[in-house]
Amino acid sequence: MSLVAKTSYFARTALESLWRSPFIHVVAVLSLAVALTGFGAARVVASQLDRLVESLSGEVELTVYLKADSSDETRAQLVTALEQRTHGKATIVSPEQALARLEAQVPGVRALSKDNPLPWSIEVAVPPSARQAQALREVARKVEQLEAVEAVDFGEAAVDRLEGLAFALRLAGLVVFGLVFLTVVVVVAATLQLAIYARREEIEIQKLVGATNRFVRAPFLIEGALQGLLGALIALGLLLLATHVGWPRLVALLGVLDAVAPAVTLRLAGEVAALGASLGLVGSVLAVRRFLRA
Amino acid sequence: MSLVAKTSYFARTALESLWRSPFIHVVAVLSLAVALTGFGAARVVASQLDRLVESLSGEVELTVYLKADSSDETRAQLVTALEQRTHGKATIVSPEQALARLEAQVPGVRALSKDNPLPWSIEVAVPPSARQAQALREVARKVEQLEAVEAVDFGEAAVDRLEGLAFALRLAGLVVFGLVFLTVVVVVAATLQLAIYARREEIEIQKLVGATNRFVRAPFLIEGALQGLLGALIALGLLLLATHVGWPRLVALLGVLDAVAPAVTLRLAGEVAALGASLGLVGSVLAVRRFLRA
Amino acid sequence: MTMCVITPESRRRRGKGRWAKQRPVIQMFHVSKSFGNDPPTLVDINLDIAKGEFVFLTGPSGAGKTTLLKLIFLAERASKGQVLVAGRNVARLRDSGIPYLRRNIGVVFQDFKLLPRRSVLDNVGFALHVVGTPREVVREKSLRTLKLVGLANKAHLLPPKLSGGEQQRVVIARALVNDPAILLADEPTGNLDPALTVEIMDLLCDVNARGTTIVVATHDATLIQRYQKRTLRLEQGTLVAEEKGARAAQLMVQG
Amino acid sequence: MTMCVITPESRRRRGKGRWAKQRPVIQMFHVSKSFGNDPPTLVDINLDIAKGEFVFLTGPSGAGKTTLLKLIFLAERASKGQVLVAGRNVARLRDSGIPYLRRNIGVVFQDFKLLPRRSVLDNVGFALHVVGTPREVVREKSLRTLKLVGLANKAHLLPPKLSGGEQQRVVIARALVNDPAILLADEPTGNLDPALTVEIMDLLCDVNARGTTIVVATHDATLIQRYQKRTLRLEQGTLVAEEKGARAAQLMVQG
Ligand SMILES: Nc1ncnc2c1ncn2[C@@H]1O[C@H](COP(=O)(O)OP(=O)(O)OP(=O)(O)O)[C@@H](O)[C@H]1O
Ligand SMILES: Nc1ncnc2c1ncn2[C@@H]1O[C@H](COP(=O)(O)OP(=O)(O)OP(=O)(O)O)[C@@H](O)[C@H]1O
Ligand SMILES: [Mg+2]
Ligand SMILES: [Mg+2]
Repeated sequence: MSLVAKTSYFARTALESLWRSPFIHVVAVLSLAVALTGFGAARVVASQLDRLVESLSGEVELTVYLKADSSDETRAQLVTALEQRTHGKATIVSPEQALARLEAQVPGVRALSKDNPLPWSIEVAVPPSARQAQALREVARKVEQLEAVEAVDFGEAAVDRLEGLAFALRLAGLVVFGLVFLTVVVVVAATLQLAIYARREEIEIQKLVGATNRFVRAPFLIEGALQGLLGALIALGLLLLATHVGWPRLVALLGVLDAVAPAVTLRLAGEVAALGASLGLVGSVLAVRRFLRA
Repeated sequence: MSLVAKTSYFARTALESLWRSPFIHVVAVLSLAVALTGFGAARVVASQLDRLVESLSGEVELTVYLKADSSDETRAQLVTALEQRTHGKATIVSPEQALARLEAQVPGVRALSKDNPLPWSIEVAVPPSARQAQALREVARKVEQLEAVEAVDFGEAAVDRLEGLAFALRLAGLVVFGLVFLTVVVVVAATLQLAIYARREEIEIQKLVGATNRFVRAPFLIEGALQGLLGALIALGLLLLATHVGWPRLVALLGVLDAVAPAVTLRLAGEVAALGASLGLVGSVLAVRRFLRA
Repeated sequence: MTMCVITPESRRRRGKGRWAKQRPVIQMFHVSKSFGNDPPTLVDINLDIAKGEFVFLTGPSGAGKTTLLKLIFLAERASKGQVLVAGRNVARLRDSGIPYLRRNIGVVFQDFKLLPRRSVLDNVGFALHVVGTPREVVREKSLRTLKLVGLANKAHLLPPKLSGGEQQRVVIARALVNDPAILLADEPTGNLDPALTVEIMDLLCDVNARGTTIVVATHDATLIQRYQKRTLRLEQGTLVAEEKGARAAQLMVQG
Repeated sequence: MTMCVITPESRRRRGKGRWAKQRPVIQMFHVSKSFGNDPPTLVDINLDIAKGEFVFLTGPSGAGKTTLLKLIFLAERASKGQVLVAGRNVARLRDSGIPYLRRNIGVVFQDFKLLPRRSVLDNVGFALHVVGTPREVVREKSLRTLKLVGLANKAHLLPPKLSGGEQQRVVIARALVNDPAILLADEPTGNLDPALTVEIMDLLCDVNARGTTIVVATHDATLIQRYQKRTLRLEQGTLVAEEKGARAAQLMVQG
């Protein structure tokens, strides 16, 4: 009975406060919204960066040069083995195909000789997931030792550079994300502190009239959580606007990037909401604590 | 006399307020500092991204294949012309050098023929500044029409892709910068509003005792500017720490990126300070205005 | 005239009434209070207020009346000495116990201390919500108490919109709403006109008659003269005399 | 006894003194004030206060005394009618002109309105800083005024650390510090003991004798009885009578 009365009192008090002094709450909700938008944008941008790196490194491949006497059967076996090992797509290139390519690069090469001196080879398109220089080197070493194989080439320099790029981008992403998160925490803490600071006399009076710390705190917690959820709602709205309206316009306008559109997944929405609620809640607990001591 | 008295009164009031109720000011300075750090970091990261793009595209070059009958003189003239036009470094490659390279790529090629079928060529390393696909295409077309030139090749696809990357990175930078700036403005506005909200009764009383709006506002403006400068100081400290201590450690730890260290230039420091002061000032003006109306 | 104004008849009744020599609810032993390095505000206070008693606390401005009341509901802690409320030594009370002490003490603050953003009704009901009283009961009790102080028609306004005297009566209603065992009233009629003063004092007398111990800090000599009660007089932090009200009031009028 | 308490002799002097029939400084013509949709707080007020006059404003709690004073220094604007201060129609004054009006009016607020984070000295000096008085002059004048109200030793404390009566005297000092042409005092002695009340009232009388027009809103019947001045009585928003103080006070004591 008493518990029900108290709980309903807290909820009502929190809601009343939300619409009675809207100004403070608008500020708090806004800064939470900005913080959460930052968080969400960081997540979306990070996944876009990953995709960018993927698309950039589409050309990484392993070329296996075979000995002149390799049979069709050996080649087929090797294709299967390579595809298994690298999880990529392997293609057999005949000497004739290779020469045609060379002719395209260096006109007149075909005319130099009646014989085709080029060997059979297998080209493996390595999927991004397996595209670590270390792993490729390992595969190359093992394949090189096979009977039918003459030499292996996998554009070590290109892989290295690409790995560097991916790392740099991820690092930049991490730094930006860290900054955004720092901002989130400082902003939210500061805003909630100030919001409660503006109501310190109210807290003081409540305590003088016989309220326990818990009683004073409860409505602030509910308010904090509600503010967090409201902030999350606004943030998600902004993110959806950016990804569904802003991005296609930009792409259309510039006609340059045909990359996959960034998406706000359900999971991200859940994360933003949860982060918002807990930021509001924890921020309020910490902020109100300061004024309960006195 | 009266003006001097007032000015000194404002300055004293602002300073007193800074050390008398430090809490509010710490919050305001902190959020300004976070905002300015974000701004500074965005600037530093942007310039790093530019460098990254530059370093990535080191291999872009224009290859001019010459007719078989070209003389040394023609070649030398062409080198000068090409260097002038592209502002790059042009190198003459003899047929012998070209064959050596081909042999390195395709072993056994040299053995195919006694004659060297490869032509003389000139390779131009295009500096990043001139590396627009459009401009290169133009140069290629013009050079192709010259008497001595057989064909021109400049890796059109690679240049296109690189241009796309650079564009994507700049766009991402712009988006991040926009977000950071939005955060800056919202955070600072919200914090200053709340800080002044917490002192609204003071403002009300001052007005009741006969203070003009200008009189009430002045100390807040000074406070705002001081807070902005303080925030800028902290932000610059953080940025210097990040670039001079954090970055080298990271590079040393990972041993991957040997890129140029990012730098906080004097100009950037000036920008941060100016932005801080004006944010504090303008933010305070706008924030205090709301409470002067009543 | 109310039962509170002393007539020879009522005095006789009282003399043998059940509140005559009760066990004490508020006691102070050698209590001193100083703020920082300032000269002490209260020096070696000893007093003893019985259950159901009605006591005036008087003295010039800055004598320490408010400070003395604050020691009782622990808005301040004594620097020295023992303060006993209902037999418990509150000097030893932990911070977490303070709210429960305060729920038994109604306080009329000299500077009102109303929540400016809650309606008058909510302000009065707050002390009831704190103990988890259901909403309807809170509402009903608060309205009844507001009616007692003549403010039923202002129940839904915010305190800053009330006149000084109206705010003062809201504070009185808040102090009374949960039938406290002890009522501390700090200058409860400073903003009331003489007619209302009498009304409010009579209200306090009724409450007192129902068993509540009451301490009223006041400057108002006519009050002390009219309601002949035990009067404690503070001067520069010391209790100077325990005279009957009439003499104290005379002293005051003469300055 | 001070010059302010009326004796037959002083009354005679006054009768032909230079303030006897001066031009009015505060005039109201058919002034009404209502807040929102509530019944009007003030209804059809007409009054006329001469330069150098000393007037009491009385009436029960909630009658509209504070509201009437607020109309004079434009803390509120009249809903109807004309308010003239020193011959100027303040109803027509633009917002930007309000500060300059207020600098000529000292106000003792019923709820004090002290800046809680500035020292007592700064609070008093504020009205001087506003007009650009040099720092040393401000300091010296503020200290002198604080001495007048007996608070020189509390100059460097923050207001929340003062007792109720001390805070009230700070507000009085602030209202007096820049020698205003008009002084509006809303219940200036509500928190003062009788001795201090006399002291403060005598101080106001001295100020009045030096030419300041003074309006004191008060509930205190003994004040009105002691200082026989013109007394305006408000009841439910209407001015009911202009009797001499003695009768008004008697009315009040009887309720
Ligand atoms: N928190 C504090 N810090 C410093 N001094 C204080 C504090 N509280 C009270 N004092 C001082 O103690 C003295 C007594 O104050 P108190 O409020 O008890 O007086 P009072 O008897 O209630 O006076 P009044 O009748 O004017 O209300 C005052 O001089 C005041 O300045
Ligand atoms: N801002 C406001 N909004 C609504 N009502 C108001 C406002 N200010 C005053 N009132 C109402 O006007 C009436 C008169 O108030 P006022 O403060 O003038 O009374 P007063 O004569 O000064 O009383 P007291 O002696 O108690 O101070 C009150 O009933 C009050 O509720
Ligand atoms: Mg007191
Ligand atoms: Mg009033």
